[in-house]
Amino acid sequence: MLKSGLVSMLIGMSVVFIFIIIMIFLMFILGLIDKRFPPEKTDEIVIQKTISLPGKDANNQKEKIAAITAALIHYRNRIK
Amino acid sequence: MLKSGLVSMLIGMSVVFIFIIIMIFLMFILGLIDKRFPPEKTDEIVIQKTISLPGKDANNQKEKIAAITAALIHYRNRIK
Amino acid sequence: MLKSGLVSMLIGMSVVFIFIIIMIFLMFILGLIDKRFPPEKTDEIVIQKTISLPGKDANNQKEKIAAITAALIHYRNRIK
Amino acid sequence: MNKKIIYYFFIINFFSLYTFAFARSDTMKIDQRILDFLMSTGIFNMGIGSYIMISIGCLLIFLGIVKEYEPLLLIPIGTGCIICNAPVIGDVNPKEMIAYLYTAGIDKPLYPLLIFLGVGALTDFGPLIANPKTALLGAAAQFGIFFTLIGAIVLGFNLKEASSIGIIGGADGPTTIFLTAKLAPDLLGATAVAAYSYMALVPIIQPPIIKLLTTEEERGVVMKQLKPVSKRAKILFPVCVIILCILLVPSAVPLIGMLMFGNLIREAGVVRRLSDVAQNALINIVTIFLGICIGYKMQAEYFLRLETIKILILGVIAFSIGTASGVILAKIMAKLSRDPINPLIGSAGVSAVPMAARVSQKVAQEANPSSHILMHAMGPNVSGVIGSAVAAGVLLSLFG
Amino acid sequence: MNKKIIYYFFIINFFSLYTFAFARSDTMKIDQRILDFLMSTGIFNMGIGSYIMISIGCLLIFLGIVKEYEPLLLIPIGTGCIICNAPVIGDVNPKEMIAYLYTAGIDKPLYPLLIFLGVGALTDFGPLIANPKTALLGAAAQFGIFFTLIGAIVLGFNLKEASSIGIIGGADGPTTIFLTAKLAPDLLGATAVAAYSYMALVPIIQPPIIKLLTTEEERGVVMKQLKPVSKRAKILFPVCVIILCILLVPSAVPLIGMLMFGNLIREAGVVRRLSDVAQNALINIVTIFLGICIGYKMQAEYFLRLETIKILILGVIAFSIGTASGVILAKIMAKLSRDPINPLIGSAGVSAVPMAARVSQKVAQEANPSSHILMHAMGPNVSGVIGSAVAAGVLLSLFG
Amino acid sequence: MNKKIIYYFFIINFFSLYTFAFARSDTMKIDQRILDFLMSTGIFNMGIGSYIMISIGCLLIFLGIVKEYEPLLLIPIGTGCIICNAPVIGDVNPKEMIAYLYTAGIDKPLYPLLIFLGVGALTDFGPLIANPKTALLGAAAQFGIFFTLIGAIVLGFNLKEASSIGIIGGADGPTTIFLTAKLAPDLLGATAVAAYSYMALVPIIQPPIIKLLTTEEERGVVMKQLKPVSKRAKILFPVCVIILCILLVPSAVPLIGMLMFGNLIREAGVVRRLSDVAQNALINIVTIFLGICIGYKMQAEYFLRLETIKILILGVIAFSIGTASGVILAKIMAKLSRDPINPLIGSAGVSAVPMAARVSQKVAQEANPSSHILMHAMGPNVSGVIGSAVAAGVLLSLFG
Ligand code: NA
Ligand code: NA
Ligand code: NA
Repeated sequence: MLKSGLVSMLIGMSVVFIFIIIMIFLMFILGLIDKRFPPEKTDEIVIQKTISLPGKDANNQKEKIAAITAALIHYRNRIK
Repeated sequence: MLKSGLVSMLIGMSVVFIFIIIMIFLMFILGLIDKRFPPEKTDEIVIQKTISLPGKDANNQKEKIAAITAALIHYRNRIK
Repeated sequence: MLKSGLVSMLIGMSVVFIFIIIMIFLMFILGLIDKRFPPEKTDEIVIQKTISLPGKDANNQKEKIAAITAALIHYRNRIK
Repeated sequence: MNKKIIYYFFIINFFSLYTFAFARSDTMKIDQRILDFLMSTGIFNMGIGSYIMISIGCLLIFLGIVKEYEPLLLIPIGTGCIICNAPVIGDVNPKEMIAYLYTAGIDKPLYPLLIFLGVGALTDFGPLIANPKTALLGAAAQFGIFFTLIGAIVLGFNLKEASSIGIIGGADGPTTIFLTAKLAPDLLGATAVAAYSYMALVPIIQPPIIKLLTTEEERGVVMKQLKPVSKRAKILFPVCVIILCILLVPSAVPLIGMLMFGNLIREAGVVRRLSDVAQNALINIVTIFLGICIGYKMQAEYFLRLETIKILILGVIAFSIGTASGVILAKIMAKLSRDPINPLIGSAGVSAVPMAARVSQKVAQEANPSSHILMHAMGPNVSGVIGSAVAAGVLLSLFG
Repeated sequence: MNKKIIYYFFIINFFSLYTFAFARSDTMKIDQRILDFLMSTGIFNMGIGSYIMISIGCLLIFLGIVKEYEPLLLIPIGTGCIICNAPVIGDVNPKEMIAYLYTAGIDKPLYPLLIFLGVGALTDFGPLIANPKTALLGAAAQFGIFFTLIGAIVLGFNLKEASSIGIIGGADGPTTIFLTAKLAPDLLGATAVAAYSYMALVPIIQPPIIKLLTTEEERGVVMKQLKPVSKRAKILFPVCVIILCILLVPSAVPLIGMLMFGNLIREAGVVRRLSDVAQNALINIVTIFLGICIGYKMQAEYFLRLETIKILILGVIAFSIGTASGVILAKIMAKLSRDPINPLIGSAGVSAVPMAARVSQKVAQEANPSSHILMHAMGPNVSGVIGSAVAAGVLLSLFG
Repeated sequence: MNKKIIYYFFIINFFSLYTFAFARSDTMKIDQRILDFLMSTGIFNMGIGSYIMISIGCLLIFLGIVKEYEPLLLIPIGTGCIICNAPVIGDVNPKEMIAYLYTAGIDKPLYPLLIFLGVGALTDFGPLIANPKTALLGAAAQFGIFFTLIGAIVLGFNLKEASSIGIIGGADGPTTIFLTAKLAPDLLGATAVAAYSYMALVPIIQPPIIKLLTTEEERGVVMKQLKPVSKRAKILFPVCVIILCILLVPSAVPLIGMLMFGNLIREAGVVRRLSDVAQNALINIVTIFLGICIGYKMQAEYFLRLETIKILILGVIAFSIGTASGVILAKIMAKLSRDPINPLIGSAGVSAVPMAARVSQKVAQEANPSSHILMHAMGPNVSGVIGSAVAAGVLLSLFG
């Protein structure tokens, strides 16, 4: 049984490394594609994104509301 | 088998049309009820709804936040 | 069968009362612990909580947005 | 124009195909086929019972939408009732899907327990922990359960059925459904509808009983403000109650365990994600499933019986006795206690959270506008949930 | 430094263990073990069919992401297709989980019905109720279903298969999946992919057919504004349709029932929680499950057949005939009606909500920029959903 | 007043009924009944083991809430452990519901796979794609798995058990649960608790090992900023990895497939609905179910064995060896690489996302406040998830 364990280590670590190495190879190819065909600049302008495109998920909403609230307090203070 | 297909077309289209025609008849009755007993104006005033009754669902929240943000920017500009 | 019903009432009401009385006893102990070791004041300041730590759940968000909106209207009126 | 040609060509084609179908099918006994189809419509396959049940389904939807009687349950139950009274014709069973959901979540009562998880996550036991002795009122109100159980036996129900009917007096939908599904599933339609209907009718059922048993002066008693409860106590409470339940009434562990698990994730503070989902997505999904599955037991053959009438009558008795028991114990406690106790908090012990507590508040304010007992009534109110879960456990261990 | 010693000690240890493993295992036929392992890789166990299907899966994902063809379905379907073409080796079945989800929700078609619940909760029948006669167009467009059914029989499919293929012309994913799962589950991959692909291709398939059958003048007709519909009518509508369906076509009750139940909780106004969860969490979860389960029927042995090509061809015919039938009936109605009717609203009767209605709007505006028929086209559009559900019910009761 | 009369009438009635019940029941051996009931309480039916397990459940809840050790899992696991140690009395099984959820989602490991779906949707593989070679560190750290597997064999476990124990070193809860449920379900309680506890203890376990193997200078190395990764690369990555997995290790397809499916819907951008639900409602619901189901395998008879102690010891060894292997390979890579590499990113290869990466960051900043390696450590961190899923696949295909 110990033998089986040793063999499983041998095979297991080998397969893990082979898998990861091929994966690395794939990622390098993805990197090359990115270099060869740089993606167009489709990202929305960051500021606009921060203000008007809140994510659906609760965390973003939270941040969003916090940001708006902060702005609100700021303008309140300006008024005073 | 082709015969069965033809019969199924015959029955199928007939049933679909009968179903839809009865449904149309029901909708006309609903329309008559609406004319006879016009519903009271129970809808909340739209503006109030837009501002103070945000839906629970993410999309409405999104719109809500966008609306508030827009207002905020408006007042910010007014302050400046 | 009526007998069984009466017995079940006897046992049932007794068990319910025993359960609840032990539960009351436990709650008194919890109360004593609170008195003996008053919890440190770890609660966030209420106002700050109300303004900047909206819950993730929709209801809180709703209240939150309502509160912010109210504030917004308030400041809008101040500006006018 | 050639467009017109195409267009007419199409119409001619359609009609010729239709006519051809007629012609060909004629040779194979078209009348028979049409007769067959007519025989497969609902109209020719439904008994009077199904029509009555569909009307009852519509009534439940009406009560849910227009009267706002527990709409979250009555609308799905009503729709389920309508759908499940569609006739089975040959191999085609229109309620197959609901039967499947029923097997998955009511036969082994998963849905009521998941709803209890959500209820736990939605419940604040703070008012109870702040004033522990009010928990007794939640125990007293369970008398309605056992009184009704005996009444049901007298009316000819067997012990399992009588238990399921008595538990209506616990005024907790999930507890009622859990116990009925275990002991007398065929009564599920009747007991669930009774439980939810009477919960919605609490503002009509309770006030006359309360007023009969109390004086205006008693109803106007002002209670001392509740002391605050630490986060620690709120976290320890659900764990203690689960363990107490295991030691004393293991058969109530499913109900109490899920209720308190829900409450623990609520109070823990570090698992907001789980608490949120239990309070929202999960309880809502399960409510939809539970509702239409109750409709499954509202098929004419289960529901249109004399028993259903008896159950509805026994149910309202259960609620009334429960209310009275709560109020009377509250009056006794008021006499023995140093601090003033408004006996109206007793009626909240039936649970029907938070409706019964609101009724207490409303009746108290009618008597004395400066008496605010809502939070005090929440103590017995949530205690009543625990009380009837324990009662359900006892009944399950006695007759299960 | 002693740190270096520990570090080297560790490396030496690792290598000695690895070497030791090699040495020991050598004695027990290490080559055999490695060979065994190689034999358990996918490369040595996959036929050409699996590679083709994986490519098709990638294509579907590409269409979903880049072309935005029904991405909510095509991305999960594509991924499911890739995963389900992984080889089973010995006892290890990589698609076990998907098979389990398939049994749970497609064998008894739970998923398509829950999606219909969500679709109902997302659908506003207002434009239909405001202009009831447009519902006829949603009936006419179902002609595509039966025409294709006959075509499929001619091409050698049996009646059950032909029904499942015909229903593609209904242009409703859940209806197609429901019927195929009941009548011809092995075709599920092909019919589901055809249904969703052609729904996405509606903007390409419909315009030429529409233009062939209409003149520019007809396409530019401006319609009167729709009258408003009361909340009451919107609430009564789904209840009436369920009951009508029970009376007339009980076999369509699962589809129509869930669709209208979803719409009822939407319009009721008092069960926002349920409506929200049906429109969001529930439909989204089920969409994920449904998508990957369709992949289960895209294993090479089910999908890589001549039949699949035939189904794809028949599917596009079904869509085309449906579109044409709708437009032609709309033209006839336009001639008979006092109020102006734009025949383009007929093509929306195939459903494919809301894509087909948008196509009508777009084509109309090309002809006459001041013709806004989107809301008018929504009537036939949602009526088409009901129409094909009824057609599915008829087919189920005839051949189920 | 007549109110008082009603009130006293009620009390008298209650007591007479209660007394009557006593009197009547007396004749039928009331002592026996009460004895029966006492015999059905938990106190008289629980062995010492159950009490110990309940204490352990409380401890897990304490660790979750107070120490914030993986509270999302440890609180449900602890509660499940308490509930599942309630005694079964006669036909009444308080853990019936949990057993049902267990059969539905752990026997065929649905829950861990759905959690992996959510994990995929929550994971950004960007930092890995930006610096591919760091993926090697996620491979090296898996050495802990196999080292521990051999240790477990030495301690007397069989091959299936040893694999389940070794996989703890993968530091991924779902992977551990998936493999254990397949190979050695009785150990599930122990391996799951070990996996989640040690993941929470990563900030305590890792730093001493890291410091032993590195000099302060090495720990303070500043790495170059990562290059940005295009959306296209992020979308292609999960698809490529699924296909690679099918070709090389089909037995890992369930884990890798669901992880990458989740990631695909995250990165696709066009299916926000699905990505949201996978990240929130679905993963949260499944986490609740998974947690209480693990409690099912923490019943005294499964958990209170010498094996559990061995597993806990082996688990911490697995984590330590994994950490060390990662750091050592990182040191080797640092020597060979042109760009500076901080060896601390190696320890993140064990996964335990994102805790291990944060530990790397913290230890690096202690050595050099201007060294920010969090994003660099995320590469090996997420690679480690893939690495242990592959390892689980190999073990499954060898011993499954
Ligand atoms: Na109760
Ligand atoms: Na349709
Ligand atoms: Na790992």
